[in-house]
Amino acid sequence: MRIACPFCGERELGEFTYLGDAAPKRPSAFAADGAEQPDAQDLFFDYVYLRDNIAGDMDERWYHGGGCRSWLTVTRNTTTHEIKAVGAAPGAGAQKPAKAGATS
Amino acid sequence: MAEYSWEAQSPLRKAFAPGRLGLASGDAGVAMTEISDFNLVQVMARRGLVANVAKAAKKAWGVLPPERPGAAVGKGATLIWTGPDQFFVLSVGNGPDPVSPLAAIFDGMASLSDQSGGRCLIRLSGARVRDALAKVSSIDLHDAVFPVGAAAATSIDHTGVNLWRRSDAANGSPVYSLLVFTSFADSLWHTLADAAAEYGVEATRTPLS
Amino acid sequence: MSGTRTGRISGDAAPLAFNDNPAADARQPRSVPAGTQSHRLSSGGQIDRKQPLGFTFDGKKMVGFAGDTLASALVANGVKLVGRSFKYHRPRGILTAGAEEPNALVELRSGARREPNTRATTAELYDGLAAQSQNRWPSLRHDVMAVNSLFSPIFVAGFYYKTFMWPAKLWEKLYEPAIRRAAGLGKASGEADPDHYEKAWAHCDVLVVGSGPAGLAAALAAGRAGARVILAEEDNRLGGRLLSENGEIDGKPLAEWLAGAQREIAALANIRVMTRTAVFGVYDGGTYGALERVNDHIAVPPAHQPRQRLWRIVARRAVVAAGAIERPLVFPGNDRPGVMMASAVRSYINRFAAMPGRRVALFTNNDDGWRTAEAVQRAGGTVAAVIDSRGVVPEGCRGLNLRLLGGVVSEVNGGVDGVRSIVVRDAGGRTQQIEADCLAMSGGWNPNVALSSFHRGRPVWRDDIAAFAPGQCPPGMVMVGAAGGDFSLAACLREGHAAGVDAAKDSGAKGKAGAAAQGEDEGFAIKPLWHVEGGKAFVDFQHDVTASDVKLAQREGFESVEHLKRYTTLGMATDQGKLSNVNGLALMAEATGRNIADTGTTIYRPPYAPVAIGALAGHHRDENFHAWRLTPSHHWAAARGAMFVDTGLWKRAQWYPIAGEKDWLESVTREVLAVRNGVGFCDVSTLGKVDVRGPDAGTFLDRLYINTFSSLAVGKARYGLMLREDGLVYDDGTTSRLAEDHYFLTTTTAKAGPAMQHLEYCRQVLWPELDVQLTSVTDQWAQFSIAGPNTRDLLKNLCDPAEDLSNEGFPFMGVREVSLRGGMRARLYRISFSGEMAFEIGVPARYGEAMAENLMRAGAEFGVTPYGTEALGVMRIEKGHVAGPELSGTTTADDLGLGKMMSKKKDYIGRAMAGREALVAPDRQVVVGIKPVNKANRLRSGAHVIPRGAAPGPDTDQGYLTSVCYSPMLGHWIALALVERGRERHGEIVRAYDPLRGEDMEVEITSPVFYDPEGGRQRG
Amino acid sequence: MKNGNALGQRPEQTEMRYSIFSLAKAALSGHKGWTRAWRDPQPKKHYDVVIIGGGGHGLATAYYLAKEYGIRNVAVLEKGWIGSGNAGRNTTIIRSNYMLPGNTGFYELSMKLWERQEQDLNYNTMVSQRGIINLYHSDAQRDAFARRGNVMRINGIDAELLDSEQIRKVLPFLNYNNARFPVMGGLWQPRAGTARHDAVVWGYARAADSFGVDIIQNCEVTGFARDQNGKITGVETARGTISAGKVGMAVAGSTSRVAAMAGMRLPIESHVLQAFVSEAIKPLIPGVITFGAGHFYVSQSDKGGLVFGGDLDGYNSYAQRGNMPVMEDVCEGGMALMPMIGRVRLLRQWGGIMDMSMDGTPIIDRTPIDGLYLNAGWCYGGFKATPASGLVFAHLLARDEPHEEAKRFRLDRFRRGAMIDEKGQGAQPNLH
Repeated sequence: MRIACPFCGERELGEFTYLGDAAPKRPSAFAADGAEQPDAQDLFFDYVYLRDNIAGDMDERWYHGGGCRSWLTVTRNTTTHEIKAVGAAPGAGAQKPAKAGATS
Repeated sequence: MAEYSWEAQSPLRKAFAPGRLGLASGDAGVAMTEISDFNLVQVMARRGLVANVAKAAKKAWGVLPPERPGAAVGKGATLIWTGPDQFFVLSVGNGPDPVSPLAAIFDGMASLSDQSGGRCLIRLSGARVRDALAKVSSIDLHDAVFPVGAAAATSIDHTGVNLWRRSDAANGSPVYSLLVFTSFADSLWHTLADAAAEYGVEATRTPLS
Repeated sequence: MSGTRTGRISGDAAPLAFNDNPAADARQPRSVPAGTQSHRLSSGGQIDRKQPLGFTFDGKKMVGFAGDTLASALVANGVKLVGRSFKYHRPRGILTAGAEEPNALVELRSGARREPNTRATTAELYDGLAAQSQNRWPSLRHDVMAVNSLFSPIFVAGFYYKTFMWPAKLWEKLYEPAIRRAAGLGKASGEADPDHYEKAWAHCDVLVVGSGPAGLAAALAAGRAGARVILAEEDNRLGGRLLSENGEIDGKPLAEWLAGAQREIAALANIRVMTRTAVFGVYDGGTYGALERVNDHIAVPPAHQPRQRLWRIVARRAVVAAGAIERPLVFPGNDRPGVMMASAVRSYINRFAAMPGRRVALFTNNDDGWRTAEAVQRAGGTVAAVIDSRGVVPEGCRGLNLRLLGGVVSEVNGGVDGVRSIVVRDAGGRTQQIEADCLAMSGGWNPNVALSSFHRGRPVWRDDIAAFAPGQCPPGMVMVGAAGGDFSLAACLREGHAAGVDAAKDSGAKGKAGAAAQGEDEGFAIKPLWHVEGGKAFVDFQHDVTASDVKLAQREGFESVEHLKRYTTLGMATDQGKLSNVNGLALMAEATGRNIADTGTTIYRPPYAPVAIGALAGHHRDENFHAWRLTPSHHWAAARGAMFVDTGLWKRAQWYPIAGEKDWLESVTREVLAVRNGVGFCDVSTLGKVDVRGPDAGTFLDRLYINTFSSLAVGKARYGLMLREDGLVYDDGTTSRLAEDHYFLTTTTAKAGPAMQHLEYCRQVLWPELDVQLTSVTDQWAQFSIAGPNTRDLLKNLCDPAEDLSNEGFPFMGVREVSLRGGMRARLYRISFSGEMAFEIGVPARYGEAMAENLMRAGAEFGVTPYGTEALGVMRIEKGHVAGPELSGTTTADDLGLGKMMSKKKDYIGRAMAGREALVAPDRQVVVGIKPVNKANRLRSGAHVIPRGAAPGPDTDQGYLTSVCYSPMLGHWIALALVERGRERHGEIVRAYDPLRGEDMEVEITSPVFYDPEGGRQRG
Repeated sequence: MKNGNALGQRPEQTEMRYSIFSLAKAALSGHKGWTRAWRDPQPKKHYDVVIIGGGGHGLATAYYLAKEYGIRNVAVLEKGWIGSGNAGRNTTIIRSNYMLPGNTGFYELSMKLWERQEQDLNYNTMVSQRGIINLYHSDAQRDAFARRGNVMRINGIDAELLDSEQIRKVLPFLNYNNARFPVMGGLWQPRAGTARHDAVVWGYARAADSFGVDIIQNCEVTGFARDQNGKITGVETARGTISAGKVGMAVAGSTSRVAAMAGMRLPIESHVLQAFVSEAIKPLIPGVITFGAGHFYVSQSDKGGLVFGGDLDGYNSYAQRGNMPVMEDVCEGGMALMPMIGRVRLLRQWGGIMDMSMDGTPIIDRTPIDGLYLNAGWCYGGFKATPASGLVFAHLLARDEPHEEAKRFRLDRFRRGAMIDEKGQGAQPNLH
């Protein structure tokens, strides 16, 4: 497999490490008002453990640790391994992220 | 009171043996040179200050830091792309504190880290250098893809390296510079020498100039 | 001319007249050189008669010529018997002239270089080549295992599933060992492979696989257009079937056209020709695996050169022109030595000038087979008869002077020395015997679809060629010519050219591709013949799978082609079913009444041809298996005779033995005492080090660690603990604040890499709004721990006199930059892992060796002692500090006694999940200390904790010893352990149970802090 | 009527026991007497239990339901041919050298069932107890193996800790001269070994069939039938609706896809694990060897091929094929450990889809959905578990309560924090 890093260009699989599905978003143990989330454990259980495990196109987290050390979002088909799109994590590089906390 | 001296030591001091390695007949197909006496500082722009950092670099060395993988040769320093909005500043010297002068240049726009001791600099050239590198690097070094000035943050032997292409040698053969982690240098030097052995290797050592 | 006669032809074909030609029998072949090469033609072929090469087969000396394969040399020497089959040990000869060979497998070379199962048909001959036949005993000619043939009525498909079950205990003792000895083929050397292998990368716009007419046309077209082309050919020269056939391209004889094409390719700098290179697989992203046999054509690789080279070829587009493989016919006796594929007969005659037989009979069901008859005659051999199951003479062959028999071959007579005669049976069941010493057979052609199918694309059945053609190819790949199912020379040239043009255009090449070469458009007609009833008719030659085995499998319900394969082992031999698969599933289709398309194929799996494991490993063996990492003081330590230990990729000084010490324990004990009573130092550069910089660095660390760092004062260090998001402990280390916007974070040696990835994830994905930058500086700093009561005195000698190192001037957990004598700046951290008065000092790595020297100098008057990781470990255990064995990935902060560090005021990684019921349960195993009741006893890691008086069992297993050492300070062995409810049980006596090592002793549960619990020494 | 016996009916001949005598007798008639090893029935309208998945686990479950729990109105539905999943793609290793409560007893139960399997099933599944040696290369690894080996002993399982000298005696061909990571010793389980994976599938199929279990191939499940309360009442299949008292899922590799039809999300990811086989060679290595310093484990099949494997490819996948870097990585491990295999050729490379659970341990439990039972999350440990998995899943289906040896394999353990994580990697499936 080869992944087109948006910063480095196309590179072979060995330069990347895989984290998994990019869909789950990290909840907070605290609500917006600063009070503790009563159902924090349920939210985090879902975030940490449950997976759609999609057979088809899936947005995934990959890390270009063998290259520019950027985190990427790779849209890849899990049945054919065809890669449809590659984007950078919002905090890769030094640009100010579009909206704080965005983790698309 | 005993005398205290601080002699810098090369991470290749055991691996490196000057002269000919591998195939002994004919011209050496690959030249492997350890480059010593360099300052290397990692520059990482602070959020939102990428443009300011570029301006400051231009002012200091007359060149903009590469926005894409590349190496820009400026006055007194080469700026080597290492990742988005970050680059190495490579310059001649071996002082204990290469960061302070750059701190003045970038004045809070960037985070700076000394890597002079963290990397070993190896220069590779020769008629068969591409064949030798093809055994250790997955990068396409074809002229059309990796011309003079191109750079890559990539891996050799599962280890991160920075590779860039300098202007060709007098005999027309390409010249590549390779920054490898200090702790891996001994191992990678052997790996590179093995890869080049069938073409014959000439090993030398010289200060950065 | 003798008189013509008329005979009935099988099928509906009308009676037709044909000639036989006794004159042909009388005519002698072109004169054959005397000596061993009894079957060598005196002229023709692409061999160099000026270069005779001596070789041996089973010790028998023979001579061949440069350009020969081992197989062609054996043919030239009239050798028929070459191997024995897998199961029945039946005598076998040479069946093919290519990589698909199932029979002629030999052990090539000897000693450590012995290569089992080497195909004689692809092994290039070299002077001194030595080959042995295999899977026979005592000799190829007299193989006692051939007795299996007598039991063949019992040894049918799947027989072993039905027997060897009684008595049960005899399976491992008797049955299985016997089966294992009988199975297998060649013998591996059993010695380390003395040759070197390597791997390399290549990149191109267009990869062309195969250099037959289609491949050459594709390479020329793409090359002329200006694309970067790699032309890969598994053979040692370009040409493919062109080397073995007669005919014309662009009006020139094949050889002449080929020479011209090669000249043009050589002249095009953008075409890279890789011969002896077999493309064996296609992987995601257009990466192709290929094996280059760099030096297999000589006895031993030259110095500094590899035996083989594994290529990963990255190609935008691939044109696969891998040709087709001729299919055997399934009839009684089809495995006799001397029965050979018709195309192979042509190869041996035309390419190698070797006659497989003097009287050659041909059995075919298609037009193409007839070319062999033509070739035999052209070479002056005798065609005993052509048996065409269709009973008709093809258009193009009408002129030939051949004896045609309609019908089938129903029997092959002969023995270990090959075919003597064959029996032909016509549709009416009448038989006649025909003398022949070679039977060429052609059952049609199978396009070489393997590469198209490795991504599970299913081939498509085509009735017109009675074969499977490529289905959906992997992205970027096209299959052309015979591989695509179009067998005519004209089609190969046309399709190859078109594909080359198309691929070049796709890669942006703009040049002119020129015109396609023209070849004859010979037709291809076939009427399938899947099976001739009678005796043993082999489908899979190597594995001895017969037509009746396939029928038996069907009767027993193994009707899926995958069940058929697995039950009968059809297609699982070293040829991976290249010859047998289609015949096998055709027979299955026949038996189930389904058609072949519905029956389907088994899944094709790489590699296309077997690849030496050494080549797939390349350079990465022995000490080069993985890269190694050396500490800044490595060579200094080595010079002092340090023993080193592998920690991850690092080599760390484990202890420094000195003359007269009897074992490691004595050395380590000395080092510990030297530190505790004086001063010592240890290279701790392997700890992960990260510069965390930027205005939000403090906030960032607060979210990362369970404790708070934003409140840490500049010039101070703090111990920090990280959890995983699942609430279990991830890593620990001290982090110092060197400036408002600069923290220096350390990780354990083991987690340095993963932690950096984790930190970047938090920075880039979770909290991109934070302005923080991360850089690994692990390799930048040579870091030494200096410990012991005399540490401060040592540092006074080392540091500039102006530096205030007093407790007030440099308090515990203080950090600052200091000047050293001789003009050096260093970072000094007053932190302690040993529990002694201690500092860590850091200088740029290139001064690491100088630092070691200077520490020795500065500490000389105090008897300073360098110590290794063992002493470091002893001291941390004495202090009850947790490390790797306790940070097992299954412990919580509270298990480690660090629960109170968990901040209540903030969110951090792992906070929520750490509160789950089972992670806060009262009966968890927590860290305690362990002392032997009998102080003379030695403790061992991995011993389990069992309550006194309880019988060891799953319900009484309450924990285990994690870290063990001999404590020089306490004078006996101590341990850290994870024990159920341990904190409530200090003082309790339990058993340390270690059945593995036959030990079982009483031990006392204690506090984990054995030494200086008040911590006065490190603060002093 | 395409062949010999009437499909669907149980011909007397399948009662013919397998033995050398029946084999010899059949030989006289040219083996015309053999009939289907299992029938090819049309699905019935209703079964007491429908098991989705005709792999080793599903078939073993049906066998034990019929044999041990007397429930014989059972169907096993297989979307393709039986054994077409991981049962037919693994490296055939059987062992019970597990460390954590929950795993230890369960895998030993499996080992005991392996030891009498051939006689149970009257089918030679070639269970071969040639032993397994896990090599260690550091003191830390030795200590971890000591901990593990002692757990095994405490649970009545055979285990020996060997030092480098003892290893040299049994494995003289390892690299002792210039290894990057020297071999210091190993943990040995003599009773471990291998079994013929396909034969295990066929053996359970034939034995289950003889109890009247319907094995229905080419019958993909396309959905679940449910009543107004949401209880599962049957399955929709390519061959029509089949109603069932209970439905058991044994579809490791496809678990998430099937569970999604019932609206369930699970702590499971699908990953590719590769396996490799070399050309057949004469006996070269004994037993099973695992390399503690690289990603490599190997055994030699009765046919003579070296069967070996290593790590997961590392990313979610439903494609049953492997990549090249892992093939190289595994061969590097092989050459580093035993450089004598350099000239032995790799013949085939293939991949199976692993149900990777979030703690590396299986899930055998009722689901929140009434009538639906789950057997999943086998990671790469599924084959060795086949007999025990079948037995405890049958127990769960028959009794509606977990079998004693499976009581920790609960679905809610992740929510409770009671993970069973032998590797200590946490919720990162590709690291287990």
